[in-house]
Amino acid sequence: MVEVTLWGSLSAVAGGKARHEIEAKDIRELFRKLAEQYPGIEPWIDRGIAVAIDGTIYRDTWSKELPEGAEIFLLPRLAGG
Amino acid sequence: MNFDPRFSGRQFASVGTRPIRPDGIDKVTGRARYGADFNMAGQLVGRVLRSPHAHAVIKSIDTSKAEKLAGVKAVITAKDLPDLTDGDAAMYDILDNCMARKKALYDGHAVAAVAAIDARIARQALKLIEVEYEVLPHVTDVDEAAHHHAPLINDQVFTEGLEEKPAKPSNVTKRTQFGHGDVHKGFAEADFVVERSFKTEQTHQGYIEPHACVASVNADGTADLWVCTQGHFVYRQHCAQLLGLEASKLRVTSSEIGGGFGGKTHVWAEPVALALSRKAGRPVKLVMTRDEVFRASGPTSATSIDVKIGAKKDGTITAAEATLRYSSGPYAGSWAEIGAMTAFACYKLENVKTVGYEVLVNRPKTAAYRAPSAPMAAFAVESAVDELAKELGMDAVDFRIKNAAQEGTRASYGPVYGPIGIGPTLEAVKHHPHMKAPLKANQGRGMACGFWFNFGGQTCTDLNIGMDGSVSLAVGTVDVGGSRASLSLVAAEELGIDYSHVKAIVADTSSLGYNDMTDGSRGTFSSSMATISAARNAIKILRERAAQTWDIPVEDVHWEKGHAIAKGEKYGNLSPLSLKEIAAASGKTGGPIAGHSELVADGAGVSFATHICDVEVDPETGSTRVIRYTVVQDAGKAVHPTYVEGQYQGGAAQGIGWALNEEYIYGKDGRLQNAGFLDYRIPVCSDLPMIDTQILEIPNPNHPYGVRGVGETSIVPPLAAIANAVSNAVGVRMTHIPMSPPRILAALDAEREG
Amino acid sequence: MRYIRPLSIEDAVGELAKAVGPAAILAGGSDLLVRMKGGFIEPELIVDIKRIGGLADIKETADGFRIGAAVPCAVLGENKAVRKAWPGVVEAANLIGSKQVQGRCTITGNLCNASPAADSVPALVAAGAKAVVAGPSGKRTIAVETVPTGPGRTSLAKGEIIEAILLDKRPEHAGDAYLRFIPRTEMDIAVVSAGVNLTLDDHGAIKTARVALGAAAPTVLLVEEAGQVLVGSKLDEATLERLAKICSGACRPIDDKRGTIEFRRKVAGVLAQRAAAIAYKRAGGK
Amino acid sequence: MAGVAVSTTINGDAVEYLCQPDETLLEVLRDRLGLTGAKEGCGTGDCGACSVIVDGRLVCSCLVLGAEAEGRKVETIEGMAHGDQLHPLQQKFLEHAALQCGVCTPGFLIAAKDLLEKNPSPTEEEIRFGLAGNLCRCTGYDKIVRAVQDAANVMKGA
Repeated sequence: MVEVTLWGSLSAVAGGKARHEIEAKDIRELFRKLAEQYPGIEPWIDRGIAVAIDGTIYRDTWSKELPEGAEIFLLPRLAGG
Repeated sequence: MNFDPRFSGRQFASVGTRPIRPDGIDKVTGRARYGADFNMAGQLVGRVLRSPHAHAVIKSIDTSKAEKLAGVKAVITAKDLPDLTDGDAAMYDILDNCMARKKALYDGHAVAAVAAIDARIARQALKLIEVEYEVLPHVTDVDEAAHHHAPLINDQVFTEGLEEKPAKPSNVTKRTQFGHGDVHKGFAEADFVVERSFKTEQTHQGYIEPHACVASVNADGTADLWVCTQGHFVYRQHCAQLLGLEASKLRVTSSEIGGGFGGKTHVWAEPVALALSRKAGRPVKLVMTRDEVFRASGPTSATSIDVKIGAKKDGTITAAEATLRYSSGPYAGSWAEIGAMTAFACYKLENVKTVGYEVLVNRPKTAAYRAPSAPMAAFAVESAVDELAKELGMDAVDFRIKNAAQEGTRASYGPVYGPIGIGPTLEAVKHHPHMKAPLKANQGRGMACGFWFNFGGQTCTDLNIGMDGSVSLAVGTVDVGGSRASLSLVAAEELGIDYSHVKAIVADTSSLGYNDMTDGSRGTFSSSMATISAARNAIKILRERAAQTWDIPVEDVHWEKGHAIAKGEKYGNLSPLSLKEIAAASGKTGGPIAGHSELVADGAGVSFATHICDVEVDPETGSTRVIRYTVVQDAGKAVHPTYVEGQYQGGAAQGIGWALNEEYIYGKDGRLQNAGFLDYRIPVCSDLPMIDTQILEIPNPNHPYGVRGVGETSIVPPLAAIANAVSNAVGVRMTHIPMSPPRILAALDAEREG
Repeated sequence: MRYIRPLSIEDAVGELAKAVGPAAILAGGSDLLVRMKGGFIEPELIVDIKRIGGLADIKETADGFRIGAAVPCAVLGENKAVRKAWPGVVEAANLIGSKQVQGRCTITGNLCNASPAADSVPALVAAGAKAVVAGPSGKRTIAVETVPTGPGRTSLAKGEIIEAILLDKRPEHAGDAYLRFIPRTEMDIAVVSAGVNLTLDDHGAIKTARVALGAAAPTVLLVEEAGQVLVGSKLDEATLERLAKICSGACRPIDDKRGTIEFRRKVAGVLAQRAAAIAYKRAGGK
Repeated sequence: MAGVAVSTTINGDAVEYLCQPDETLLEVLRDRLGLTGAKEGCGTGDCGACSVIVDGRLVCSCLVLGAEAEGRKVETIEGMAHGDQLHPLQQKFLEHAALQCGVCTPGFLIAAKDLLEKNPSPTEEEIRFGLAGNLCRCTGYDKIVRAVQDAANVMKGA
């Protein structure tokens, strides 16, 4: 079980709730379970969501494991220059 | 992938040295080939017809006269680029931006294109294309566009991210929000509150090389594209999708690139050139003029930002809030969102809230520009922070140090920071001699902090060892500022050989696996990680070959300083085998030796910088000169320190231009007034002082060498640092960027008149 | 389109006079080629005047200097005699564009391009320079301020070419200066500018004065009242203030991408003061 | 439009070409003669990327007609090195990393060569004003100025 925090706009799609307890071992499972619970999230995942695990931002490594007790935060996937 | 990207504090032999770049000689002799320097047999010249209107329905386009002109081989309109985007809204916007479909949405929007046997005929042909427009009311100002009376740019846009779906369409495409805590409570606890509104004007990346490409489509559906780009693999994807080509049959070669800064992350002319080539059956070269570059590529957002910050008497910030409105051109973007994320990222805040609004305007589609969106947010926040320090009677640096984020701080954009460099850059600035240097009359000093994310992403490299022991390294991230030198250093470091034996090149899309582009300060970060991984894979093979030569178990063979060494007393009489010796024997030990790597280089660090700047303002003319400038930034690990300094200096110089003179100026007719280097005033050599740099190295825990991206952060603090310096020099808070002489003089006059 | 390179002024005048379509004179080309590139002008005939005898020379005459129409500003700047006599004119000429442009551009071209913001023109007007015009009906000599009649328009008739600019010999105690305001340190077009030319009497008081402003009206302005206010003074504070006020008041500027009306008015006065101070010092005033 | 036949000297070699009357020297160099070292950054004389030297004068080749080169001597970046011996400016630009993207570099080198030929001991200010007609967007000019200073010292010693 991990605790996931969603950024402001995404939490609006997830029942207005920023914090969610989810049983997920990696980013892929986390996204799948979030989408099952809140179908509105799916287009956001398609557009790109980054996952910060203990402050390190992962944009593409969906196989990244989510350690128990880690600080997990979802962010928009950004563009750079 | 069993590659371990974690930082290990090691001693370096090559990394950290400053050799000459491998592509240097070509660049000082004029041999390096950029976008416009390539030609193909039978090549035609492509030219684009652009809308003279800021907002107009395209009622009809008659190309028949142009088609009949001798020497014209193809004329295309949106009809020749049918919509294949299959509901992908972002791709549809790119398509529409390449060639307007129903409406021209800004002055300079492409509406048709020709390919002819020479430039003169192509120009004549453009004049023969008859476009019937129905001119619509337009809006170019970000605040006016956000107003509910503004002309609608797209009547299908209903603001996203609101609690209730709005009943009416508007130019605001999206609202986003970040933060934590309770700002109302925080402001109630504050002894001092500063509240200010700021504006920044739209700027362009201003790369010296205009967009250029040569496209060649064959009858069998194969195609070649030579182009200056920050990401040839991304260009391949986009062009293939927009033209219905198979990605693998479109070979994209990235030319040398004459600057990008985010502006060459986007296709504009390339799908048009490919469509022209497809129709004409001949290669087409398409080069933008400088006027086209300004009118129809690049620019960053114009912004309007409100900031409110409160602090206790002891200097603790209790709450911080910002509302940020960013223009995105006529298509939806996420620029305010990034501004909202970065605005307060330097600080440790209990209560913080930022809200971003994306606003459509009749200006070119906004593109990334070096740490996109962060400089404007930093300008607003760092100006307000300076003002608050003044109200508190605290030194500007001390106030920032007191409130700086550190490891374990919850970032204003959400997650908790690992080891970061904001505190160290501030301490370095506090003790920098620049801060103590005396100032003369009409001079002022300012400082400011800046934050930027770093990206990682998909990366792929090939490392091939020749029979003579020299190494060729093929990378897929475009070299925009010396990364081939840095990556060669990394390969040399890992293999334990001399830098001079490594030659790095940027491979085309058919020679290497997919790579994300060189953006988000990721080039050296991600490709160095892939290079380390590839080198380690090659070393594994080198060890195997040595083991085979010696006929001992591979576990007993170690790799040290470019040699295979048999470890253990029983091998005492085996002299080490050099990479060169192993390579020379490779034909007999199993064939060529290579290391490959395909990885996602995630785990990029975040990056901080603090800048100091002295200016002198002529109070009678409002003219500002930057007389001293210092950049302090965390590089994680500077692989090639000279090029790291170069990134620091270049970003600072761009920021100085933005702060003082650069801006898009639109007339009442919605047309761009200053589409050229004469009146879009980027800094010239005599405008700038030397730009001093100090590199800090706080290792990124997620890179074997501790590398962080360094490319973008340096443009974040200058707007604010210069605004603070000017405000200190003239005694009036400057709230509108650029602080051009007329704006400074007007602010001084307003102050004098009270 | 035809490109010709006549060797005599008569041939050049003749070709221009009989040209059917639009014709352009090419000396330095730094304005012409930009306008051609932008599609603002498509000449049928380009007359390159650089090989016409005498047009590429600077001659010192009994009356002063004769600066050929094809003399690049860089060459003008290297001429010690002109620089000594007319430092303000030379400075102004050497402010046009970059080193690269300096190698090509000419003061005659700058005058004939008829931009109100032309750098060398206020200095030439303040200097009382004259233009020698060759045309189908012979030659005439006119004051430079009568050449531009509006932005991009001149008083020259079809077939006429300015072959040289004339500058007077300098008396004792004379000085001139030119200042422009630009946002950067180089490369910009003047937002507003001022040229001042003074002579002093034996006591250091100003005997004659001419003040001209650039980018302050549709053509370069000769502000006669500003000259009058300087005459008799030793450039005291009160005179400088009146000078600034008169210059600001004489301006009829526009709001555009380069500056606002208010800015141009105010800075015109500031620059006139500063240029007057430099000219005064150069004339030997204290 | 009738072509203009031109005989000229480029980097010491006699060259003949036919060009259109409105064709710039930059277009001739790049498109007719394959000398693509000079770059077009603006086409209006504002960036200096197309700098060449004509009869000892530094010019923007985008502001010179190809036809005007008749009988002149043109020097371009391609002629700056002597064989495999780089000009000291070229060498110092490499050593100081006075280039990032490198597209402005040929123009800077030509302009700096002209500057040092006319003024072998320039001050920093003279270098900065002397090179103000060449735009660089990558470096902030710092390393370019240092490279020119260093090259000037080397050339004086030579």
